[in-house]
Amino acid sequence: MKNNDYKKFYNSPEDALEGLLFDGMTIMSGGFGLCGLPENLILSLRDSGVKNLTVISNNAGTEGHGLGLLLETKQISKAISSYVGENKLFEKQYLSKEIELEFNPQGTLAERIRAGGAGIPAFFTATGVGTLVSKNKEHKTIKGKEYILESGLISDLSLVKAWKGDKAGNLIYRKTARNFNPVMATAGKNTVAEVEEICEVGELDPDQIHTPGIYVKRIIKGLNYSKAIENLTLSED
Amino acid sequence: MKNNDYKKFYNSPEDALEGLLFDGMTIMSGGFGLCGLPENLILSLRDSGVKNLTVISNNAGTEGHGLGLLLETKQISKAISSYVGENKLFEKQYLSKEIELEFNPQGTLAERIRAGGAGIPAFFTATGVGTLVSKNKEHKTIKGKEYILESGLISDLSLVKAWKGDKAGNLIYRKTARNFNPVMATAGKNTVAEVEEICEVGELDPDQIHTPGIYVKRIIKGLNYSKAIENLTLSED
Amino acid sequence: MSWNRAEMCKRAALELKDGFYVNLGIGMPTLVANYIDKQKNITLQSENGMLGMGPFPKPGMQDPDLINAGKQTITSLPESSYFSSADSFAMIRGGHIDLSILGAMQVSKQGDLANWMIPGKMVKGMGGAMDLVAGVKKVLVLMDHNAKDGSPKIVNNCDLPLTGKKVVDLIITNLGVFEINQGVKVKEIADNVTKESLINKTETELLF
Amino acid sequence: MSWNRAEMCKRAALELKDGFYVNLGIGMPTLVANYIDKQKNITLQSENGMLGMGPFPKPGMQDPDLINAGKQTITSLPESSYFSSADSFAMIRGGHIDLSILGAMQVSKQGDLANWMIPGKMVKGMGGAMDLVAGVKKVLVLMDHNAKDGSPKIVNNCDLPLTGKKVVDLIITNLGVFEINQGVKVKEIADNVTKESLINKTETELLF
Repeated sequence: MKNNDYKKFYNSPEDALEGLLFDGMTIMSGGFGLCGLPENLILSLRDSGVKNLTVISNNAGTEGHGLGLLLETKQISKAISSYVGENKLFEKQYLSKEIELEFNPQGTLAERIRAGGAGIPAFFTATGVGTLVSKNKEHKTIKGKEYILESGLISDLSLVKAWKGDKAGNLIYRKTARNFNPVMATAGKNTVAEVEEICEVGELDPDQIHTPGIYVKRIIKGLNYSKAIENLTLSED
Repeated sequence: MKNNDYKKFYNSPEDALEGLLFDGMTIMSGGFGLCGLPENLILSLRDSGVKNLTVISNNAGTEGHGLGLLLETKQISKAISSYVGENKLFEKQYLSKEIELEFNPQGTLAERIRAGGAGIPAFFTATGVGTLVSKNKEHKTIKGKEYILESGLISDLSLVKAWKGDKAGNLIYRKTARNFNPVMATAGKNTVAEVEEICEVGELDPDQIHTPGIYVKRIIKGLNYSKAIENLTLSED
Repeated sequence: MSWNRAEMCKRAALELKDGFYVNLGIGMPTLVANYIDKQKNITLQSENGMLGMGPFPKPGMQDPDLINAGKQTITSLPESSYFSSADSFAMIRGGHIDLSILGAMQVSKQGDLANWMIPGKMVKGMGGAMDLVAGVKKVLVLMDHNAKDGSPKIVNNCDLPLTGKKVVDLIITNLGVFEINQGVKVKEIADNVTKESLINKTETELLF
Repeated sequence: MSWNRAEMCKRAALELKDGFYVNLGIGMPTLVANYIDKQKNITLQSENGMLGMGPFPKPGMQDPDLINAGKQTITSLPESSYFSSADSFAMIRGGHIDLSILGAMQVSKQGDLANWMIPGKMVKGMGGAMDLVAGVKKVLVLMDHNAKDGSPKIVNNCDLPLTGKKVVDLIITNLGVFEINQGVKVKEIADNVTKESLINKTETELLF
């Protein structure tokens, strides 16, 4: 039989990030709001002290959660996001020009990341035509409709969170905690994943794997998930 | 509770294609080789007598299987494929100019279909640069590398085959029979699916659905799958 | 007199046809879900990666892995499916969603929409709004007819930065229903609202 | 004397490094799988939508839903995963596959590859070859040094239509191993092959 040691399983987030960090790097971080965040890896990223980061993430976390942790330590110098409404600290650092901000429409952001991972340097989309987003971008009329050219995005390091993963790096996500994680996994020069349940190779159904192991360089079992709820809304019945 | 009758489940392939066919239309047909073919729908398409079809499919079937059936009846006037090597009848009709043929690199074909379904009219790719494929296509140098512009593809009707499906149109594929089926499902103005097992709504795990029901207009349970093997290869041990 | 929020949502819900796949924006549009006719088969999409969105959970049944685009806890339904953000916006951009209902700051007579930023104020981001208006088959704006200071929100030209150009199909306000079709056409007027007051409260010309 | 097919495949297998994800083309490249060092962790990709391709099935164990890109029946392994053709070529185009081994009709000194059509003959199609050579990190050509009529296949310029331009990194033939690096550099010569005969059988200049 073939050698099945993928050398991808690490014992701690610190070990998993070892050698992959440098000042000024670009990091993608999965999650939507506080849902599906790589909590352990973000904590470890904070503790590493790496700085001057460009962070690509749909949101900027909240105070005390997600990327909010890296704002407190002023490790982020630029953010590429679609919505940062829930973070006062972000607002403060933005207004004081400590942070540069690039807003992308959420679907354009997701597709730019997908394109980056798929080797597509640029694609046309109707999203943002006639708005500030289209400024300085190439326009093209195709079959009578106007589009703008958007570029693919890649990262030096992508941090993703899945529900289950095996030691070959295969990942399965749960419910809406999937969100940006699978595309970010494809778009990292290196991708590190954290999972709630680590499995032996062969335990996952190959038809159900959302992220094939090829995209995951290192994997850890995450601990102590806070899984904070940003907006608890209950039925009144 | 909400109304859960999606009105998508049809009793036969004939019923499922009723009203969706017209001469000169463009049809996408899933499958790779003879694997994952919408066998029942192709038979019904043949029997409908609709003609002058443009067919987008990775391969052209073999004699007696897949799109080979539509070649016998001369219903296809143009094919967009990546490889048609296994079909002598195709060769004959091509050489006698009865069929027009457009070859696409397999990955470009898959991505053009994905783009069509995703509302992306065109994208840049390095595939085919410096080859016949790049002829008359827009070239662009991005970060020092040359790319060509490829357009999105959509169909009037996509025929796909899945393993399991529910009456809301949600689909799950099996092993490598998945291939082109999921992207073609997204790129049809109408998509009809056939499945080996039809389920009631709620029987499929929502984390494991490959094609969400929104992409499937009609669904049938297929019968008498031949599932021919094109190249039976066995281990010698 | 005019329609209250419940009446506005009820009127908007009538635009949801049997078999529709619908995306409801954050805020008042989310409330439209409460008024959907149970005889109709309507599937709600949430752009963070879900089709078949169910109601808010009962106390204790919330799941942090299951939220909508407004980050609210929600539930699933038997027909639900989950997918990535890229797949979700492929669905939106590809024109597979029948209807999107969004709020607005301004809508122009050409159907231009402004709903994401006010110059000089902190910008929170456009989220998925630009993708929705560019991709969804039909865009319905649900908003108060006038801003808090009384200024009209249906205007000749938006002076706020746009979310999309020529994207709005229908507007429902507390004063009526308006179709964008070579100008702003009045389809319905709310109870006890006069034609004259409607004209006074609208910047652009209304076609009756 | 020169290497036979088994020896060529064995030599090619040495290029598969521990941890590599590899795509093997149809024909002789497929046979390289038989010579992979079991001490190494190598994962084979099949472009029709599979990672972790296993050996051919034992009689009676074939599954029509499980084939490779050559339409041969295959098996899965514990680490296998399946995905769509679009996702498969996203993986290939995105540069995630470490090595692809392909056959060839001609390779030029610049690394241009011709392996999909002969003008005047029926064209079967390029399949996934153009995508593989454009996307995979390293491209290895495995072919006979000369065509059946004796004509050289390592040439100054390909006269057959190209599959890709400047895409080949390494060539393994029955006569040796050649690196494309500002010309064709001889890395190894097969047993009992003379430098002179190698030069005679190659159109382009060889760098020793």
